[in-house]
Amino acid sequence: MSLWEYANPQKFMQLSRRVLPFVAAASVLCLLGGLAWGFFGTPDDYKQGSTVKIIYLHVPAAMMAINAWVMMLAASLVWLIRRHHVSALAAKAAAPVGLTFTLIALATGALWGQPMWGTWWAWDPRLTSFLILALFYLGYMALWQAVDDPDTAADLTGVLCIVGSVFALLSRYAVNFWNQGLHQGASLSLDKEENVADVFWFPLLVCIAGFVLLFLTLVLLRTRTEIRSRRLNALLARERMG
Amino acid sequence: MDLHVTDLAVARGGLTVLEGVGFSLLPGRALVLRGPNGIGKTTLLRTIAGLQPAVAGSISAGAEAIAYAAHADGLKATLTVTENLAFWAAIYGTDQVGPALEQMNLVELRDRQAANLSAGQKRRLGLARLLVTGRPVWVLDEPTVSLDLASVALFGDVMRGHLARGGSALIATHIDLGLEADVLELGPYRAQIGAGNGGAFDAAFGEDFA
Amino acid sequence: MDLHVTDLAVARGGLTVLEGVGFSLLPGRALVLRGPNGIGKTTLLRTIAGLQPAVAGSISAGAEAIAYAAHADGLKATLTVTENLAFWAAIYGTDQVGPALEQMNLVELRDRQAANLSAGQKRRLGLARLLVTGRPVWVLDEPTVSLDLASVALFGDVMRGHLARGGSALIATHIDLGLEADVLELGPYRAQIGAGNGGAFDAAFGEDFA
Amino acid sequence: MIALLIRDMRLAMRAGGGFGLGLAFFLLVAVLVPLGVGPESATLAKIAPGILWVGALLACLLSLDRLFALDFEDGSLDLLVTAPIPLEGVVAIKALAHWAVTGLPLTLVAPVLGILLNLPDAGFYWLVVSLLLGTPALSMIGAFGAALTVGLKRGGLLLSLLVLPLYVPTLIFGAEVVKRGAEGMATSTPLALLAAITAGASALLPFAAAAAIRINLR
Amino acid sequence: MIALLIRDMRLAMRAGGGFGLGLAFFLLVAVLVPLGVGPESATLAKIAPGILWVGALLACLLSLDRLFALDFEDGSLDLLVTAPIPLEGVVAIKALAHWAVTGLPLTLVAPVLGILLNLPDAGFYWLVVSLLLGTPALSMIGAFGAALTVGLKRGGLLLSLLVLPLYVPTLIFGAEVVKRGAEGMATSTPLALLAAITAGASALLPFAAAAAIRINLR
Amino acid sequence: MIPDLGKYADAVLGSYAASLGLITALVAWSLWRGARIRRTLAEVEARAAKAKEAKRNV
Ligand code: HEM
Ligand SMILES: Nc1ncnc2c1ncn2[C@@H]1O[C@H](COP(=O)(O)OP(=O)(O)OP(=O)(O)O)[C@@H](O)[C@H]1O
Ligand SMILES: Nc1ncnc2c1ncn2[C@@H]1O[C@H](COP(=O)(O)OP(=O)(O)OP(=O)(O)O)[C@@H](O)[C@H]1O
Ligand SMILES: [Mg+2]
Ligand SMILES: [Mg+2]
Repeated sequence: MSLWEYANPQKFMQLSRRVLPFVAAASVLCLLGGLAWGFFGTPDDYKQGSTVKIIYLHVPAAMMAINAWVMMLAASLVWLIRRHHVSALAAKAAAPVGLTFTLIALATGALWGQPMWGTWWAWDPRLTSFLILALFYLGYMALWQAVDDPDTAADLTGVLCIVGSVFALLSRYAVNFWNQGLHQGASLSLDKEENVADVFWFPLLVCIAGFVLLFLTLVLLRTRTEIRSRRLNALLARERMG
Repeated sequence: MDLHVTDLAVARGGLTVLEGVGFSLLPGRALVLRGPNGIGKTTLLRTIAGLQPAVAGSISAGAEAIAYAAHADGLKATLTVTENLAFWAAIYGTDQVGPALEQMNLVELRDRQAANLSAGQKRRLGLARLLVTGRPVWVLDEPTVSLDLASVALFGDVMRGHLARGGSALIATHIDLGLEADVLELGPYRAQIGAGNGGAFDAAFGEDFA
Repeated sequence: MDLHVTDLAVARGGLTVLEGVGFSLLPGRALVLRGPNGIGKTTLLRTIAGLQPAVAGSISAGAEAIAYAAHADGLKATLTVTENLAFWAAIYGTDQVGPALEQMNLVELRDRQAANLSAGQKRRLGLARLLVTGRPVWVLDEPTVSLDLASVALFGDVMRGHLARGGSALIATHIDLGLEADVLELGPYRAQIGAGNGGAFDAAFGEDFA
Repeated sequence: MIALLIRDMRLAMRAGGGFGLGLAFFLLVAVLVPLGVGPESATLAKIAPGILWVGALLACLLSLDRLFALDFEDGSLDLLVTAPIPLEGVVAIKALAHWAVTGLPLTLVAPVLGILLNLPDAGFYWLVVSLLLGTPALSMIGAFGAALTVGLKRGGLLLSLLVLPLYVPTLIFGAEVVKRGAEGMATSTPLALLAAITAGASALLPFAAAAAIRINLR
Repeated sequence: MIALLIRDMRLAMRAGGGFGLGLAFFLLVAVLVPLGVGPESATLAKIAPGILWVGALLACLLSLDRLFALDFEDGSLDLLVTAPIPLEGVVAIKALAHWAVTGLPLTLVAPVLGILLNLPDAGFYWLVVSLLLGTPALSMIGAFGAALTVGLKRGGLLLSLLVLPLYVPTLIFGAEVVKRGAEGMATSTPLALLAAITAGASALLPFAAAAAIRINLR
Repeated sequence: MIPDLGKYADAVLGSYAASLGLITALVAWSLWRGARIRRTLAEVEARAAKAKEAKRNV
């Protein structure tokens, strides 16, 4: 049986119904476990004090914010090439999740920046490119919203996702170039090897796993909703015709 | 240029509206499509003109043989009659603006801006566009809307000339054009609501999975 | 509420299109305006409804007695049928949404968004608006466009009810409504092009002053 | 009248109503300016009041063309004019609804963008106060501009040209309030002038706008 | 194809075509920003490159919604799609026409606005060069956005939301060229990157835009 | 119970509150929308089945 079988909505519904509880339970376990371990069970950093505890939210959220976009890009390509409805709907379902993670990364970063750099916000390349990423998410979601016909919306957002990915990469590069040598020195680039000791590293790993699982849970859940909503709209349209 | 349509199904807004449509249109012939409002005439013509994909079935003539005229005329209000027509002539690489103006009785209006034309005159200009395309298969969606009787007769003459030159025409209309033409009633091809209606969509979303 | 129109002249785009129009409309009566496209029916009705000033002449009824229904229905696509109607009821300070829905056969559609109505259903909703205005003089511009026969009959009933309650109606239409109504042909009132046509404009700029 | 307010706000919230797009545009301007100007926080702090006000003004402006145009296109405007409520009231209510779905949200998110632009701490309070006082004038003046251009095909850009010069006093006093507030100076004079503009615009412009609509409709 | 270019430019020049409105908007932004930011010439000189680029970008953006929407509304777009020229060509030509009536005039008047904003003398040359190289990319990216939103009711503000993030790299490199030029630094790297964006966008985006139009029309 | 966070308590607690708040909101919204769509679909599905039944009986 080919993997593509699961791109059939019915197969997907059956599979996801069985898988969802386990993924959800695992994500709750990892998240609560990892965060509790990090919050209660790790010492303060000698330089950053207790703020180092923010890392357990900040880094996983930042990673997943980017990965969510990558997943949407992959799903869009699958839709545009193989026309599997589930992948289009999964991309749609993932966007708000990605946006939320981006906002978490931004918020925790800002709250961290206040004690560390003495400012909520600085136009550091990394921060700036995250802000731009948030804008891409917003535009993508707005386009889904604005188009009535679901297949048309899937096609258009797919094209936007591909073109947007290219420009997001370009922006990342441009932002790096723009702020080169003008602002923010070493205090910004906290190197993992240098700063993150094992005590911090293990709970962080658990938290990352938790965020990955949370992402999976939410995407599965929301994709199921989107599939139902597609069928609902089709039924309503038929009612109107008949 | 023959146009053969076989077992065609067309969809609008995700729902198949017509299915199993089949006919042949030979040079020198005109075919009139009939059916009540909303049955899918416009959808069918757009599919044949290549503007949207068919759900099923095949269309033999390439889109390059077809000149399509829609409900809207595609006129630019601030351009004059000649400028509007010359633009389309240039796009289609022909050079027949003068004869087209004459045949649709637009010579007197040639330097008038399209904004200052009456609805019927606008329509005449829209139909004159067909003459400058130089294409053999005309696909027309209610071509005589808002034309008065004299203009309908004028259009009939133009159409007969086109057919005599070996062209052909597929026309959706509610009124009698006074042409010798075959008629295709679309009623029998109305798609069944329910099973299989959504094409690929139904194959995926059709069953209960609540 | 009587409506007396005396020696009215109306203009569109700076040109007087109708002049010398006069008629009286008494409670319980309907008056149908007839005339070819472009003679100025819409212009006349808009003037009577108070949307534009008359060039000359007088209109006795105040605009407050008149409920006007134009070519366009003024529906909001994203509001439901009830929401659309309730809005107009609130504006006119009446509270008759329920009866209006029943009379225009819209009860089943009450929670449907206006965007999802067919053209005829939209028109029915537009006409139901008249019922919630509670106003005596209805001024209607082609009210039955895109209605099918059953709906035209329904509208005829509503209209008869309105007249029976002492209302009156002024209707521009090309078709037969099946109402007992007086008819006013507008042909004789077509404005003469030339002297005096422009009203105040001509008085100021009319003479040669080259 | 309240029915009209509710309807307009409901329409803005429904799908395609455009609620939120003004906000998004505001956010975009606040992001683009530093990208163009450069990341130095001292420079940004200096221009933040002005840029935030210009951004709010543009975001307001861009949502204006819907104000009467949609009602004009579907015929509601004709019906509203013949309805038993004064057209001046209709204009004022529609401007109020526009403010409620544009100016008010802009005011509420402005502090977040203030962070982005390094607005000095003292300025945040004054930013919100000045926007709260000034954005109603923006909506009201904009309603006048929209009334002038209703019925024109794609009047959007023309509308901008007509309205932007009218926005100048509001912009100057509004930005001045924030600038002075951020520097700890007295703000009462520009604040009073800002309030005066809003009061004057709300009192007089509905009449001008209603007249413009009547002229455009006939 | 040339016929299409001529038609689009002629339409823009005719009454109501919108030629000049983009320019006027650019001018207004350049005037409003000093009003908001304050008159200190040192500050203005510093932010001039960024503001001018942001202004050009917004002016470009606001004329975009006419690009395909007008043709869509009157049915020409359907006819163009069925005409014997590739849709990719149509898109590219229309973007070129847009540039010719928006980007090019903007480039030409930019030096005047540079004076208003106290742009340092050394910057004028680079301002013109960077706009000349960068505005074609703005038109082309904008055409892509317009293609995505063609047929949507009042897609204007949505169009902004979609297009502005795509403008970020162009804006950064463009403003950077002027900033460096004004300070007498080397400009070749950002200039080369700007040229690369323009070249890349012109080569690839017509295909994406044509695909979007086909999707929207069906 | 809560470890001593020193002078950074605000930042740390704020981060946790903001993040958990955002996540909770997203989860709640997803669940709510899921339940609502599921409910309406069931309703419409039942209605469609009834209509089909009625058609068959005619
Ligand atoms: C709004 C502000 C901020 C944003 C948007 C942001 C964004 C990011 C991003 C995108 C990453 C990379 C995650 C990855 O893929 O590995 C990251 C990692 C990190 N950030 Fe932030 N950040 C912000 C503020 C801060 C602040 C203020 C600090 C601390 C002073 C900080 C410390 C870190 C650390 C330690 C890492 C992990 C480094 C690594 O794994 O490479 N961030 N942040
Ligand atoms: N966006 C849409 N979503 C769902 N259904 C639609 C949509 N647009 C049109 N329809 C429906 O598709 C059907 C076919 O429409 P079409 O325009 O092809 O009809 P037609 O035969 O050309 O009618 P007319 O004689 O009025 O021109 C109609 O019943 C219409 O209600
Ligand atoms: N903006 C304008 N400038 C000049 N003339 C105009 C303008 N708008 C309409 N007209 C002309 O005014 C005349 C009257 O128009 P009106 O809409 O009142 O006609 P009508 O009798 O309602 O026609 P129909 O039966 O088609 O609705 C028409 O001849 C029309 O050509
Ligand atoms: Mg049709
Ligand atoms: Mg009329």
